[in-house]
Amino acid sequence: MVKKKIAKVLAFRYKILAAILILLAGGLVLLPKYQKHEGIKPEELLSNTISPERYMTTDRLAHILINQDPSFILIDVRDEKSFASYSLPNAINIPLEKLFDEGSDSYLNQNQFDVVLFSNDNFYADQAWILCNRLGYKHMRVLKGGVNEWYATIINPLKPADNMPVTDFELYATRKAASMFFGVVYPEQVKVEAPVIVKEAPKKVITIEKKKKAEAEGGC
Amino acid sequence: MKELEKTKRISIAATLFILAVIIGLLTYKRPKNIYAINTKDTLEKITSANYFTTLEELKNPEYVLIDVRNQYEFEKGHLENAINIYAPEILSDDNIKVFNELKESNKMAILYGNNPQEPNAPFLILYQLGFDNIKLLAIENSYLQNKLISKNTVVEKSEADITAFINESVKKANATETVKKEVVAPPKKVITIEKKKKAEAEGGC
Amino acid sequence: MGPLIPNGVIPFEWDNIIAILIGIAFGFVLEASGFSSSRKLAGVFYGYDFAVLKVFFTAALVAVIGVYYMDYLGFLDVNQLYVHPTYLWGAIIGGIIMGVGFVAGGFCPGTSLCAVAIGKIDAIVYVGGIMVGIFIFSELYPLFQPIYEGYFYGNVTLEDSLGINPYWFVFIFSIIAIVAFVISDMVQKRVKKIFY
Amino acid sequence: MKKELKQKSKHIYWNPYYGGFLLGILILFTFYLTGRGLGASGAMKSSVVSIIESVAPTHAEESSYYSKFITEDESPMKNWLVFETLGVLIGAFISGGLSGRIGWRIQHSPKITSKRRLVFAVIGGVLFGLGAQIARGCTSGAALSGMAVLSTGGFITMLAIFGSAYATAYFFRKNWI
Repeated sequence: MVKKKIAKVLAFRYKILAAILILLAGGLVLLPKYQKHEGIKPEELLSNTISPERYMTTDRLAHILINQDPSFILIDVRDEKSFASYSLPNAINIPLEKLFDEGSDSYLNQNQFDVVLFSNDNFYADQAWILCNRLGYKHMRVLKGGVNEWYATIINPLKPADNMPVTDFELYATRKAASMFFGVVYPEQVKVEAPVIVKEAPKKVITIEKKKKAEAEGGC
Repeated sequence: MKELEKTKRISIAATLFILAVIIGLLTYKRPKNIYAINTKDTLEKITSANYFTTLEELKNPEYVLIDVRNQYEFEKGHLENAINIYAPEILSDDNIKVFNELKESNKMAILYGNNPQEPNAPFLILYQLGFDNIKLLAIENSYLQNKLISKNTVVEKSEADITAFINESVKKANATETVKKEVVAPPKKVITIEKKKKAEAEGGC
Repeated sequence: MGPLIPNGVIPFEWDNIIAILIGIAFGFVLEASGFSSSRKLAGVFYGYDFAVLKVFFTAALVAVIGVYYMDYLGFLDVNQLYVHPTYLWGAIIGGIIMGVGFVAGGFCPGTSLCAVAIGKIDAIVYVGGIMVGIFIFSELYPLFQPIYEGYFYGNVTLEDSLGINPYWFVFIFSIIAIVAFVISDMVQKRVKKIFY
Repeated sequence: MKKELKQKSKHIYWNPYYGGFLLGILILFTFYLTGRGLGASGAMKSSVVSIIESVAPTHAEESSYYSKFITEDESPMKNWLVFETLGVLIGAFISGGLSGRIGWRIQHSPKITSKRRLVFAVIGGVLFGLGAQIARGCTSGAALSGMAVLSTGGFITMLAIFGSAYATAYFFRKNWI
């Protein structure tokens, strides 16, 4: 009799285990399906966004463009129309809607070039930056103030009034020189042959497959 | 039979113990904020939806104003009955609780700051965390004898047509030959060899 | 936090130490569940002891349910895990040869190591055989190359290749497993008991 | 009485579901920690490669298969799977010791001689070694770890192994039953 009772208890126990298994496996199906939580943690993303050093000033950008620094890619996130009307020299146009399309991914998701995002102001550029930063793309910066700032400081620099400190005058001079570089011609300018901006943009972005520190070997 | 009985009891106890520990760990140490939508959907949503409001629309009873500036500026002057949540602390527990309450009572949280750029980051992060009841107040705040003046602004308005300015400056300088500004072709094709993801986990038998 | 070591939560140097610890647990569980005796292993094919079937499916189920729950709760990111690559004909032909080897020899590499640890000479000979098999494969590699390299479908999961919702598949898989357990119990009662 | 009890406990194995549950938790833990599954035949491949490399380095360099696993800075033995296999040996020894199953012997069905058992063990080993390399994984590596992440390759390998094993079980029945 005892053996039969134990056998019954044994069988009963297996039924419970089977029920638990089905419950757990089924539970997964019933849980509300929500989008994959990809990217870095929200807290991290917030701290990256708040930190100011992700911005790049227009003066530094002008300096980079004049020295034809090859390690920079400019990405204009405005729509095609405003890109056609004016954009920074050899900038690439990736409208915000097409940020994650096939073609644009190779520009964003590479760690060989520093990327500078810009739009009219830095509103849409910030949004693009946040989405890219969430996916962990590196070396991304936003042009502070965007094209409007670019216009106000480089293309049409404000002539400082007389009582301003001398540094403002030097800044104005450099900015004026920069604007000449970008094609603005001043009346009193001696007839100088405008330098033709022939700078081949980086044609081939080759990402050398870098050996990651935490590369876990594997395979059987 | 006794030996078999002993191992059976140990195995049941061990199984239940391990299950309890794991379920306890998983439910206890759950990361707090988890994204609700991935980046592609966020992009589609923010490029299609209109998440801006203006001062006139604030009369809507469902709107709750949230000021993302720091404490000092908030004291200096803020829109009436606005709650002050400083942007860097937006993800702290009690602030998230505030947004949860707003979401349950389906009120619309309106974020505003000194200019539209300021609430942009908190707005986008909260939006990705699943709070879609959030809008931005596109206003420009300024102080006149420390009285707050806010006026509506259009985001991303192009200040000036730069090419027109350049060409006009060229004409003005009545230089003879026109400055031919090459439009440098953007790089045609960027070839990236299949990039290994961050610390790709290798494995296998 | 996802897989801890690749994400750098645990420094990479711990990898090998963890490997040994996991190996010890793996060996202990395999041996204690009786996988060091080849006759118990072969029982699954002749019906007198379905231990292999039960352990194998329970382990796979517990692991799959665990992985997807942790993925759901945000502890583990499934995309970062190593997914065994799918070489279609390589898997089929290799699997068939392994199946025959399993029935003939009574072990698979993991269980043969357990048997070696407790002093089974046939297991030692079996491991020697595996090494010879690997040697043959490497010498005749050009012959096997088309199968080994060909028909590569990437590190693909069932979700990608069949487009099914993984949660539903896990649920159906667990039902199939429980049905298999019940059938194996019935078969085991009917088959002649063998003492080993 | 103690000797007799010890003798009896030699054949007391864990309840398979319990063993499977622990193994499942272990695989889950391995994936959580290292992002990869378990494995076994990989270690044997590394040992074969290192033996060949030490015996005939030139041959090892030229042959297209060995060169895949030979890296200048580290010997092929310094590999995750080799450490794991070391652990398996230790773990099995501990478990065997606890339940008194340690001892040199050849386990075979009473009907066949131990010589025949060894011959079939070699044949089985060679076949398994060959198959494991072609399928790039064995039952614990490709099938078990593969199934834990629902990898199509893992399922195909598992079905192929158990399918062909059941199909050819009839021919080897004299060895076991």
